[in-house]
Amino acid sequence: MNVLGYRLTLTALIGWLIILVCVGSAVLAPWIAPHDPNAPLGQRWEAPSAEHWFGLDQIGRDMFSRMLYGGRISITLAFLATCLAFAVGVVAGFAAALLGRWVDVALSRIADVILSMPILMSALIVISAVGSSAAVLILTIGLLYAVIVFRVARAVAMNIVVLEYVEAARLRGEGLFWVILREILPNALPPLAAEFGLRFSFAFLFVASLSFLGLGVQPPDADWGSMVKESALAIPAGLAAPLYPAAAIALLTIGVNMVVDWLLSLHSRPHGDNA
Amino acid sequence: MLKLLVQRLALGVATLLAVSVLIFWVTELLPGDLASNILGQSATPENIAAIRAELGLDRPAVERYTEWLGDAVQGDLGKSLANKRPVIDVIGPRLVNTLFLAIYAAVIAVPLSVLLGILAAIYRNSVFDKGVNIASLAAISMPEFFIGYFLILFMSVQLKWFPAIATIKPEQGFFQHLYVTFLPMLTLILVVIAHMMRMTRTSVLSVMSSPYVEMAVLKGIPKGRIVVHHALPNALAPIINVIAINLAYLIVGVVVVEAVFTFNGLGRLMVDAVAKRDIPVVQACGLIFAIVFIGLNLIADVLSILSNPRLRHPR
Amino acid sequence: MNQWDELQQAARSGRVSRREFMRRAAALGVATSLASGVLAKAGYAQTPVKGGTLRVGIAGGSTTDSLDITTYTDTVMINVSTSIWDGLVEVDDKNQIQPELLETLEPNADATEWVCNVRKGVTFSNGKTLDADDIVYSLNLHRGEGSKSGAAGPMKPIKDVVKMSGNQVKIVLEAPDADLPYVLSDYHVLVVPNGFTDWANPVGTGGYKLEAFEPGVRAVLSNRGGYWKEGRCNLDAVEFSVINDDAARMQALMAGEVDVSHRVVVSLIDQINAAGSYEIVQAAAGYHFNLPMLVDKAPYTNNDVRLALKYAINRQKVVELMFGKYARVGNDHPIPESDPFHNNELPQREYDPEKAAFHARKAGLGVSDVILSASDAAFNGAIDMSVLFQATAAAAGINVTVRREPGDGFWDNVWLKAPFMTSYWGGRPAATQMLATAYQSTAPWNDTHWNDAGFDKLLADAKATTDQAKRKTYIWEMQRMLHEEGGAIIPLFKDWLDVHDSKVKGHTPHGMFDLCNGRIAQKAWIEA
Amino acid sequence: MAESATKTQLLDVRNLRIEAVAESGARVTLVDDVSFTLNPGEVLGLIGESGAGKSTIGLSTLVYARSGCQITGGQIVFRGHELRELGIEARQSLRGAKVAYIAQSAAAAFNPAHTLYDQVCEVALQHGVMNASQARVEAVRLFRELDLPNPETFGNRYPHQVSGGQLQRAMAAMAMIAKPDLLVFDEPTTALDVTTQVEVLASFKKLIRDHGTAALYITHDLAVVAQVADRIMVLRHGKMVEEGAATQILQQPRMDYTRMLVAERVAAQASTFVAPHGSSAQPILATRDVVASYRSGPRVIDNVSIELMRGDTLAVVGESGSGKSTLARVIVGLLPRQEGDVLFNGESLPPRLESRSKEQHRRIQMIYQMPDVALNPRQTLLDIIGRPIAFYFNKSRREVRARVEELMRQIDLPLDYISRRPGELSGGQKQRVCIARALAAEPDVIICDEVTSALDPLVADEILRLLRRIQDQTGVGYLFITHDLGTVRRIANKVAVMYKGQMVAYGATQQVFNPPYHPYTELLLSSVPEIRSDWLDEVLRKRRKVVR
Repeated sequence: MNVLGYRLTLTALIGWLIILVCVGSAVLAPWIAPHDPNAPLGQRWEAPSAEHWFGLDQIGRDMFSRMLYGGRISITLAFLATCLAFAVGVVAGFAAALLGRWVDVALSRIADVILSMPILMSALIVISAVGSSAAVLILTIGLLYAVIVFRVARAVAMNIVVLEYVEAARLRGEGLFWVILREILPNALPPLAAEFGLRFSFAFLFVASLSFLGLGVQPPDADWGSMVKESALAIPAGLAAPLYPAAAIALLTIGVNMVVDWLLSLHSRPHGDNA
Repeated sequence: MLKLLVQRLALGVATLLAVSVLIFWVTELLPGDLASNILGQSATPENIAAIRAELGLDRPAVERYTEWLGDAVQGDLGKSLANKRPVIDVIGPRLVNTLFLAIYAAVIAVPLSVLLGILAAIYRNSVFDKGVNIASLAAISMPEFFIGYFLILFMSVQLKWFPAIATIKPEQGFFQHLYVTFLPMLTLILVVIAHMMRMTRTSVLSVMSSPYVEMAVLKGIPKGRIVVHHALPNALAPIINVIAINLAYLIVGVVVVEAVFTFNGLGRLMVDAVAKRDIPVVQACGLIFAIVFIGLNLIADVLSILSNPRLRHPR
Repeated sequence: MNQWDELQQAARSGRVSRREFMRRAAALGVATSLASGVLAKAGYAQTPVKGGTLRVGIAGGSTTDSLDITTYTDTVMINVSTSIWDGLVEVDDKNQIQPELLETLEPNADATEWVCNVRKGVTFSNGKTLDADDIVYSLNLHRGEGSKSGAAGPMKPIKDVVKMSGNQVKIVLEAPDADLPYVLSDYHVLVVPNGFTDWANPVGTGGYKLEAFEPGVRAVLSNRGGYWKEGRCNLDAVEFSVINDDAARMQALMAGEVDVSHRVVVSLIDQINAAGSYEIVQAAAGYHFNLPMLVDKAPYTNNDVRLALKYAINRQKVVELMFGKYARVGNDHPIPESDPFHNNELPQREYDPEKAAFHARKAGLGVSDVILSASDAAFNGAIDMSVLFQATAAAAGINVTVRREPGDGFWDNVWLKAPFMTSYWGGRPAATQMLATAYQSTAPWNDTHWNDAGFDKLLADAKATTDQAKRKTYIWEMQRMLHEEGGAIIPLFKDWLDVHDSKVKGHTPHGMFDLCNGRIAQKAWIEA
Repeated sequence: MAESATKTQLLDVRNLRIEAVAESGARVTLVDDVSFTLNPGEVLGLIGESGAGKSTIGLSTLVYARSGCQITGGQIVFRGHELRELGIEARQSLRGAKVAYIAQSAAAAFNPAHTLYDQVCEVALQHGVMNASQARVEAVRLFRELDLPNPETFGNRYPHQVSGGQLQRAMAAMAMIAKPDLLVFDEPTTALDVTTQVEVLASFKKLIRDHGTAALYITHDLAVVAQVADRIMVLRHGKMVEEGAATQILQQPRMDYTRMLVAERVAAQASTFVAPHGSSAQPILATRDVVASYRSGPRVIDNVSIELMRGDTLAVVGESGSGKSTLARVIVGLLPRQEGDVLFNGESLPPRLESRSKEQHRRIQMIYQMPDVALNPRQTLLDIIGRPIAFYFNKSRREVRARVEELMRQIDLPLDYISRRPGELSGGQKQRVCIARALAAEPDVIICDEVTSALDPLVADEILRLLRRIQDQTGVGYLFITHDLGTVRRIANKVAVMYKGQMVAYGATQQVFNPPYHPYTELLLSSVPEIRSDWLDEVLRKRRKVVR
């Protein structure tokens, strides 16, 4: 079986399936969710039943429905943040690689400085300064990750810029954007795709952590991270409730990482002794 | 080469300065003019002005920055706005705890992960390799609180093997500390080992695809020796870097783990301080984190320079 | 659950006295030996054993904590302080005033002047003997201009404190107050040596001395021996570990890392009981959750808005869903049923979407007007409760935005500042005291900015009179005012829920506040 | 007979078949039914273009196949043992000890992390042939034998501290130290400059002769193999074309393919030169005392002045590091000149690329050495060739397509390739596309930077023909950067010889390439291997004379 014209390994296949399921259920949440995610429907922490597949949460809301909606929020947040990061980071990175000289130096130094503050700390300060909301989360994470993406994009572009077809384009007198969009981008896509997956999974965990620290989206909405936090009290009670969302987080991340591994493996094929 | 090292050092210091400016500036963005925050209800224009003067907020930022930095360099980080204690006293014990946990985890994680990585590289595509690979993948993908709560649920609440609360008490002995902080340590190494091991493996493998390794094969060198003697020395730089990154994480990035195990580390202190708008503490934490970050990267840089024969033995 | 079980439960939660228990046990035909066994388990056993270290997992601590007694706001410092210092009087678990460092308090006819005899033969940890000067100095800590004391409010009415002799002082009030002893039982009011200022190195008459203190982390105390109170302070050492996180605190208990804890998470009680080796200590009284609205901040200036919101919350559902049998529905005033002055003729306010909608419409309440600042730092489940409120309010067409506030710094940054928030009150021994602390226009902790001359007048009168009938009418009237116009939604009264390992004795229920009204270190002892 | 055979024969390869398994799972045959034998002390030359399977065969004698490849058929009998049956340990004890390999690029094949001693002696030590001290002695001996500078200390250096030629010889030492019975030379001199190649070649020859070691000598250069091989085997597309004694193959080749190879090589030595065209007064492109350097480094080119006439071909020759490519970069403006001037049609061009006009860009085009990195793998030929047309002459899509097809006819590419991507083309075809792209701009000058050196001789030959045809048709001028004098002879009517950044000789080709020579030119010319098997010895004799 092939995807993007490459042969699919088993793990990659599993990865893709996981992503498909998670994203699919997130997108379809409003239609497939059996219950209103915010309406108390019964007793606290009712055990799973035919009616409530994952049981009810600490105030009697349907866990399964909340999971679906929660996934919606988590995935959307992480995805948008990652997109933002790439929109900013890739352009800046390519520009730095292509223009070189002071542009490169300036941008790189700025990146160094920003990245010498732990990202979590920067995010905490900004978010608790501005007050946490979906938009703030996306902007903060997106811009912080943009710096990392910048570095990666720059590195990737550096390897392409030296190639002669880029030089040829410049000799022809092509403009900066044509060179970026037509000459560099198409050839930078595979490595960037892998990086995108990686960034997404990190953004995803990052959102979860922030929510866990109480800086997530505002109630009654809950992403998976804040769902864990909300139901954390069930852990000492020996109940599985908080582990559903946590497991969901882990699952999707594993899926993404599997695909990322596969994407990366496509670019490095080490020598071997196959005689 | 010496020149190169000096350059790196200078660069590090420069970055640190820039970061300190950034920290100073960003923390001042924290909302709720802290004067009115201190005064709360009884905030009237007059005594807000008074407090601002007392805190020196009326003076130009540049002046206050230079003063702050000057004091910081001499080890005076100011007084906590929240409880008027010197920031040093507030941070000191927390920093010690954090370092303790970090070192504890690192001492176990670093050798282990490098070893695993090399083994995985040697037995590439073997069952072992695949197993380790999947396991590490999973470990990376698990949110820390997931691992943490799991460990608590089983090893603490059910089996009662280890305490769920990792509170270090001075009167406890060293081994007592090790015991108390076992679960957070375990949580941390699960995360970092995965990262470092994977990086070790990939960078060794990438070197394995180089012509001189092929040459070694054609010289009839056994696989083990090839990996250790031919591949590893050339794969050091990336490995050193990922180790540095993870060490940094162990010191500055463990807020969640601290929260799960109510471990009194720097991370939680900073979160509290941010919430309380206790700006001097936030700035101090930020500064410390930045120093750790930049310092470790610097060391990594230097080491990978030293590990490069081209630079060690110039023409 | 049969009568015997019920009785045991009652005994454990201290709802019956020892004699009462034995009588009813006998009536049920239970062998005396067995019955007293149960009593022993319930901590009624008489002779305390000396020794042992008590490990307390305690919430309500912060890195901003300081030993200065005037600054206390929460459990940790209250419990630490009562083990270092003693108060003037103590409220017992029957809500009666017991002498402490003041042996007697004698009011004059109109209760404006109180003559108090200082207990003799009590010495401070620095060797100094307690005398009237110490009392005067200690009281003055909370009085006078610019006193930042948390007790400054309740102490305002004290006009003067006069030393009459080496061990006699007179307290002069601006206005009559028959409940002064209750006022003096305020947990801020502790006795330090005359002129004492060095809070870092506390000196007190208490049974313990401070060994280690890390604000927001831990406090360690050791018995300094020869405590003057009979049968109190039996432990060699007490160790308070601050664990604000509910889950963590319960884990610590279940993992056997602490012997005593409090603010038990209701949802974990079954779990804890199932474990077998723990006992829940349940005490019902004035502890209540409230949602204060600042009546001087729009839109809450409009009583229709307040009423709309009061009708929009489904108290019944909140109680049953979140706290089961450990809470009782509230009626938007702070006086519990257990209080003799509880106004039981007020109609219970029910969840009524129509009324709510009506008032909201009347007030022209906008979609984004109501923002509820919630944090579990207020009480565990505050956010969940807010969300439930949000749901039921939505059914009445009222849009409530819940804003999650960070737990740390909640009391510093949100309380008394946010126009609408989640909060709680620990309850007070005397109704007048409760009303004075939270609703008197001049009270620093007036968390609804409730400002009503009529109300203040009634309060003054209630304090002044010793005529119980009169008092009742005044206090009932104040409850009505709050019920109908007050700024606070008071959805429920919550039982104090402590827990301890069965080997811990003397940790008995107290309606006032959890952990034996903050005297856990004095009362608890460990079974040999 | 196998018995008797194995007694005399060192290596007996029968019906060897090696296949590559692609990502898609498809199998490609790299080596198809190849058989040959090798006697002790005998040297067999493997000749063929890229993709002929030379290296694959060479590696197979160490029972090694690069990843994705598999030996799927035939036997490799070495001293009577079927190597394919050996276990992993047996293979290890074979490699380096009995059969040793010498790779094309020593720079890449030496581990940067260890000294030469470590790596040379490692073989002997790992195979337990000798102990550390013996190994050192032996290494020094070999270094001396391979006339490496101060052999005693040579081994203490790290690979990056010695020159390419020395490294190549060091590798020979590494191969010889365990006294193997068979050496596999895999294009060992291809990466070297001609002048270095001579010495390295010489020392290799001496080594093989003195030790009487059998060898497989793999190369694409008939002239090189002529110097060392007793027998030659010609390969093409993984199949054997013909095999025979060196003299026979070189003098009377039987097969057409072999003939073509030989003919091409001979042509490269032809001494008939292209005459300069009628030199019109105005040079289309000229440099005046141009000086340039990278950043504040030393001068990479120093006072270079050349003139290119319309329709002429000016070749700039030199070894690596002579600054010839830098000259090209300065002319097009990629590297701003520091001093001097670059004139196009009499008017000075701005030093910086950015500050030149679209028209100035258009009229000077460039063709590169590596066609596969010169073409964007993600674009179709239509995009690639069509872009300059659209860009410079903003034509409609239909016009562009028409013009592209016209150009493709001109470079003899089938029109149905128009929607293909570079990946689907052969090296030669790619280079044609590059030419077409350059032509599309209808330039006055095309700068050809080593355009043929990455190509196989025959393909290169076709490209040169094509270039000349185009020149006749369009009168475009070529600035031809190359290190290969054969190419110069065939295409250039003017030549500039560069050495260490300076122009040591300049003029019409026949003047420069005929006595009286500039000494460096002479060295250069004499270093070009000739197909006569006695050429090498002759050259060396001459040089010794010079030394005396």
